[in-house]
Amino acid sequence: MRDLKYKIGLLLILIGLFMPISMFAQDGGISGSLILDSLQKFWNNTSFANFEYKYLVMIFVGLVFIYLGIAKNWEPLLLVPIGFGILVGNVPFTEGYKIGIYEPGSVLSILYSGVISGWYPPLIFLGIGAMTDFSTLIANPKLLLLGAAAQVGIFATFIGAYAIGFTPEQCGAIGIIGGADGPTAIFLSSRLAPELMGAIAVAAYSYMALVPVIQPPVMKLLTNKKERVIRMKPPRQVSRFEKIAFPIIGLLLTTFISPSAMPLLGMLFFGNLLKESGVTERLAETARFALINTITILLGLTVGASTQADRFLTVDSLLIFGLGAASFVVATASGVLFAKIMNLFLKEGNKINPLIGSAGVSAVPDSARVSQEVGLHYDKTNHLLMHAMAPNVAGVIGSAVAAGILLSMLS
Amino acid sequence: MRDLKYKIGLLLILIGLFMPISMFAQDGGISGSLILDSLQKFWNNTSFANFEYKYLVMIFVGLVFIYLGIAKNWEPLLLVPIGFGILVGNVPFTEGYKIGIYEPGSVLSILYSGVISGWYPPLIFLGIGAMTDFSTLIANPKLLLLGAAAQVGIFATFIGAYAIGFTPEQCGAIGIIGGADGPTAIFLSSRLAPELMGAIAVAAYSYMALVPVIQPPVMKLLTNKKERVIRMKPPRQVSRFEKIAFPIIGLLLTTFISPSAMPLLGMLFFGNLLKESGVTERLAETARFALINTITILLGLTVGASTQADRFLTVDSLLIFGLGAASFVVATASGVLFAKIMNLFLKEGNKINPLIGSAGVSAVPDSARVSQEVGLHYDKTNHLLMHAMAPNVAGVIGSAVAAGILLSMLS
Amino acid sequence: MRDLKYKIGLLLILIGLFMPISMFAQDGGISGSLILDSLQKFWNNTSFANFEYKYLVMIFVGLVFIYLGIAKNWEPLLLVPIGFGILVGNVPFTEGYKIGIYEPGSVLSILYSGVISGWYPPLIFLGIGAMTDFSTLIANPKLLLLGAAAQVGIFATFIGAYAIGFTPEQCGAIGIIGGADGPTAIFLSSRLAPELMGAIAVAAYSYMALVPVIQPPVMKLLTNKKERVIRMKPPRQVSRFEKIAFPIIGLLLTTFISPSAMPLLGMLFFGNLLKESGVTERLAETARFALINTITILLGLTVGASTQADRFLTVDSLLIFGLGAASFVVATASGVLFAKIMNLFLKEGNKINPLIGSAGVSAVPDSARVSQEVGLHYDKTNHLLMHAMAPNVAGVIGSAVAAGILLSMLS
Amino acid sequence: MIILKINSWAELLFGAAIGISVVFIALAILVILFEIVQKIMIGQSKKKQRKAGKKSDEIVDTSANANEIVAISAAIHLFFNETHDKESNVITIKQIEKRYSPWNSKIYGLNNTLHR
Amino acid sequence: MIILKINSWAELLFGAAIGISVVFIALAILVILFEIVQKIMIGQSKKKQRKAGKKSDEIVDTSANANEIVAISAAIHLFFNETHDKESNVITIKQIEKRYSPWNSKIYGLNNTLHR
Amino acid sequence: MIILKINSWAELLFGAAIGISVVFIALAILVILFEIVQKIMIGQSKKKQRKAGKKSDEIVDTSANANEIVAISAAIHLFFNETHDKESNVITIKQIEKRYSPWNSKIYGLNNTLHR
Ligand code: NA
Ligand code: NA
Ligand code: NA
Repeated sequence: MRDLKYKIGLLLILIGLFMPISMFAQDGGISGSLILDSLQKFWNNTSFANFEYKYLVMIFVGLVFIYLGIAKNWEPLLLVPIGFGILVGNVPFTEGYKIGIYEPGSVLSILYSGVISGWYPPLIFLGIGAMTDFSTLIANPKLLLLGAAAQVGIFATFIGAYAIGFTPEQCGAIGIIGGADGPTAIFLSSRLAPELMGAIAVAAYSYMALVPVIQPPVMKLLTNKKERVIRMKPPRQVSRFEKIAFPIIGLLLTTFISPSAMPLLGMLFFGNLLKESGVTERLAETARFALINTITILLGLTVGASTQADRFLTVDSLLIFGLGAASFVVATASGVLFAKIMNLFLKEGNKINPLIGSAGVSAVPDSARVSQEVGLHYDKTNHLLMHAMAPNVAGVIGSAVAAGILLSMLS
Repeated sequence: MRDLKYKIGLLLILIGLFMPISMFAQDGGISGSLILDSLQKFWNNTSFANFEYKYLVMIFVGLVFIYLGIAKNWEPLLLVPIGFGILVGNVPFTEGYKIGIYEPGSVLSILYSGVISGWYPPLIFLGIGAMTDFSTLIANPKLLLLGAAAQVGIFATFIGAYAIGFTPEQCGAIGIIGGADGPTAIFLSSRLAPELMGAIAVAAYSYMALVPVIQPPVMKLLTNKKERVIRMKPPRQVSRFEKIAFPIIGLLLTTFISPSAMPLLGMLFFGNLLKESGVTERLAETARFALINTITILLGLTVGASTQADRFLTVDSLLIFGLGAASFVVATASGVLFAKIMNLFLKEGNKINPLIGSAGVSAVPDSARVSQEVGLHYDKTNHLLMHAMAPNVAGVIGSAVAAGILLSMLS
Repeated sequence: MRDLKYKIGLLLILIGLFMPISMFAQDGGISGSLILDSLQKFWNNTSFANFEYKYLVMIFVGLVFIYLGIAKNWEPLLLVPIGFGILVGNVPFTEGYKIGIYEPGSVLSILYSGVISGWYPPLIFLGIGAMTDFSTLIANPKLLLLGAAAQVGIFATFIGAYAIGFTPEQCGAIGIIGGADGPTAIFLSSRLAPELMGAIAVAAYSYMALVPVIQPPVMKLLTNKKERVIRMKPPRQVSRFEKIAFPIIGLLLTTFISPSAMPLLGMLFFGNLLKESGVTERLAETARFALINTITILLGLTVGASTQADRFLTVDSLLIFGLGAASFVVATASGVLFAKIMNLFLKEGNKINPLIGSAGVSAVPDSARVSQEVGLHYDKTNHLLMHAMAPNVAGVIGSAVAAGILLSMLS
Repeated sequence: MIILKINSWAELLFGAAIGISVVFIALAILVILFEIVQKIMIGQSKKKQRKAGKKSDEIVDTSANANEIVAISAAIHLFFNETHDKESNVITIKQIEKRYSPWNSKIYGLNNTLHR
Repeated sequence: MIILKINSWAELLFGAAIGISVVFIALAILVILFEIVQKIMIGQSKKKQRKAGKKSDEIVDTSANANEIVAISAAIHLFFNETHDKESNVITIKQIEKRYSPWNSKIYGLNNTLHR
Repeated sequence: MIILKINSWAELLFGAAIGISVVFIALAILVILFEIVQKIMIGQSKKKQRKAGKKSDEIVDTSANANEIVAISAAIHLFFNETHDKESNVITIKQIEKRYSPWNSKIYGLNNTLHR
């Protein structure tokens, strides 16, 4: 076969290359054993020599992330970079050549420094602010409380992690997984427990991708037929003044109460003002495209690469994954139940469909989409999407406030 | 009312949350006083506890900036980011949590480092170069001298500041306000007087926004009816060769005379070459959009945030504001008067309308627009805009050269 | 003449400015000699005083680069920034004012740090990956070997440099010029021989621009008429699965063998996955536009500026230029000859036109274009372009692998 | 400064209680503020409309008028078909077209078109 | 770690030989892998086509079908005229139009169009 | 190095005088250089036009021809109405469409369109 032919040809050439040199080498006084020694040393430097099965496990995890992102279209802008980053971080190597993300001076460690020193997440919040429309929230402010309720997941996990034996700082970082907000989780863990950041980030993003799987059972369990078909009034149209006032008032109020949340909330509301002012669209456009994309690429790749098997495959990581799953369930339940509690005080016609309570976990916009889909399942004409967007974006604010409080309590 | 109802509901829930925990707390040995102590400490950490009226003053200033940017459309790409930055920088906080812009390791201080080490302004100049069309200047080179004349404002303020008692270095940084060029002012003050940068930047940008208010009276005072209606010949069409040669010759000439101006002028002319070469449009496009927007966002926000009330509200800041106003007046007057002097040597038909002299202060393109408007006021058909663009862009070069000289005299 | 008039006017004004001040100066106790002293000192600070002819040589080189880029359209996105950078770096200055690229704290040195610490080149590879279509390579994998063959140029130059007397580390950095890949050359020399980076980068980019001049004679010399008109089958259509699998398998395989190549190959394949996944186009778009353009601007300018005459105009630089030319010739010859060797093992109808072997040097896409043009010269209907793209992109992978090996052998 | 030096279960639970409470309080104040803003806005628009001679019954309807409902249905339709290409297309083009910077404003775009 | 402490010509040459060999080996393994992938892909598509009742002769032709040849000629035409403006135009607009982020997805674009 | 150690009013004023003078000198030399360039350019174009058989009177007019005046008026019109959307639109689209890099040039864009 022709294939075979040129493969043999290749081999002949390789041998042809080695022949004269190795002869010359012997003439020049290099003994045969030196050649073998050197080849051995080269081999030692490859990933094959440094290989251990735990790297294979992580490479498999990376491939699963990439598969889910591409084939299932689950949060592809997160899972594809993180998945590829896991591959990059788990190619085994010999230390000392500035390759690994934990080796000072390596390219990966330089790009990772934006994660470690915490300035990537605020820039992502800037872009999110420049993309987010808070209209439905402004039209129906009381839905903000659903965004607060879902943060119970954070503090429940905080308590749970302490029960398992983590330090208070680590508990805070693990708790924030329940906030269902990637940048917030990375920001807080970089400040409170950098040693757990990889596991926390991967857990947070995994469960955010799994929101369509985790939430529906909880939502169905906690609501009855009658509640699931509650119809809500369409939100009123919001004036330009309100849209401009929202980021300004939002900034002053939330950061006065929780100043440590400034990096996240300052940027979120700044981006939103750039979007809503109507006179800085040029800046908003860059914030929501070139800037957020650049940071997403660097953040995803390096967070993925930080899961180097020898640091990542620990019991702690497993525990964090367990706690993370629990926190998503608690957060979803809190949102739904709080909507039911609010209904006790609301008169007929203004009642809230508790299916939108689950959207308070943030995980924008997947959890809002879940509310819509579960709602449609029980009433084919009841579109909850617009209403669910309100607790959904409120959840972003809520978990940033919670992060600020945890920071000032624990740092 | 329904509103009242759910607010009461909210309160009940909050109480419900505290009840069991505080009971448990007492069981667990936490005395009631400890609870009060802790609440007290939490309170101490909020902005309310750290609040002083000077912060309110600065927040008001920030709101005014945002208002002027949005409602009056005065330089919104500057005033909105700086205004919001002033809000961000004046939310009071307890030191030690990496919140403030002057605390090492905080996100704001990391983003501010590009201002402190002086590389943001040159990148803005790169974008400006990639946007600027020097055609009208190339067509009528003698108008460059108007851009030189307006720099008298810089050196007059330099002298004035010394009279008031500033150190020579501070005088240089304050003087540059008269250059009416934000990035140049920030660049120079980061090198000569970092402690005054906030005040200098805010003064420079304020007066740049106020150009339509400050300049017309001065222009009218110094010109007579006959001068104001001088008509100028339309500029000739400029060849591609001249447009490409301009940034190259401009760079070599100005930086040979004033090498310290290299960071600003090198980038300005580099951007312009990328634009005019015709073969690097892709790079020019990024320089004038994604790159300059990103830096504008970061520069505006952090310069705004650097006006933290406890450092900003000083007598020096007030003096700087006064000197800045004077320097704009002097710069405007110098430009107008120099045009009149040039007219003494120009023959009929080639005379310069002195109303375009004021555009030499730079403040691109507002001061050129002012020339146009004042000109139209006296002759409804005499459009000075194209002519005023020449001294306007010359003013940018002129103040960068001046900054270079001040740097090499004082650093 | 009117021109003369206002020039005289100008002089009068300048004198008018000096008069009163110098009088006052004498009153204030400054002797005439102090004035002269000060003027002397100012003069000493200008580029005229620091001028030496070697700067003029470099400025001329910079102008030639700009000319070739604009007038000849040779790699303008490289030659224009580098050429302008050479001008910027060769304006003479007095040390101590944070002007020069080698002075710590200067703007140029800050922007240059991305070159020194080696993270600019990987980001350029990210963008290249997001632009590159590996389809023709996937359709005909055996052409990858041509990309390997051309790397003989690297190792031949490595040996040649040692013969001339460079240290082994320097030999590695000089050898990589034969890789015909700018970012790889800069990355490797920043790690192995930072002191030679300017010369290596300028040599690499010069010869990359000269590819249409260097390659054709070599290609014609080593092929006969019959070989030059070999027709190749059009490549088959490649499935989406293969395109997605290529960057993943490519990453794992090449970096397992050569882990030190991770920064380059990791980013190259990451960018390509972002492009091919079909679900991250938003990220790919930023990687291939805003991000790569920004880095190209900064890299080109600072690499150009690093050629400061006093460090650049050395015998070493000349030797490096000589070695670089040789390495391009050897690389081209190896590619062509290896195609001929492969043909010995391929059956009729599957034979490779050896003119595409030269494209294995990379220098994407110029060397592929050369293959096409030389091919057309002998058969007006034989389009080799599509086929030449395969070894061309393979050459990028090949030289990155080679760089990784040199790094692990020498660092 | 550590607010609560957490040494015991009690302290931890107390911290968690403060945490969730503050989140609620922060967002609740935002709710109250924006309900007030809302009332003022609606009050003002009612006043305007009354001046224009409309009946107050009609006014209430405006917040959920026909256009709005159409828009929402359209949005939901788009969402489930994910074919909102044309709209965002237009928006993007409009946004990009403003080549306008603080230091170098509208006039430059104008200049650029002149000499080309 | 220095693999080969290069002190002599012999060591240098030996290093160069290892270097070029490894480059060849790395790319050769890639070749082999993708030849295998290729065979599997072609095998699968043959299977599919056989199920669809086609003759195997036709199958071979698909890898170089008429459309492909037209496309290549078009590409070469474009390359030499460098007037492929319209196409890339369309592509760029399509790419830009997706204003969609991980944290804030399709739905937002939708929201944006609603309230404007 | 401090050029002028400023200790007295006199030194300060002297520094200011040097400063403004240098600004003037730098820009004045630029003026002179570009006046020379201008003369050469106009000289060359006159020569060309003479060869083409035109009268020199006409030549002077070209620098302020009808098209130019129309363009300027149009520009001013646009400036005051701020409705120059269409033009910059076209420019932007043109600029973006060039997806072309140093390391990976026109041909890639071409490749991209082929296999999609
Ligand atoms: Na949340
Ligand atoms: Na100026
Ligand atoms: Na290569």
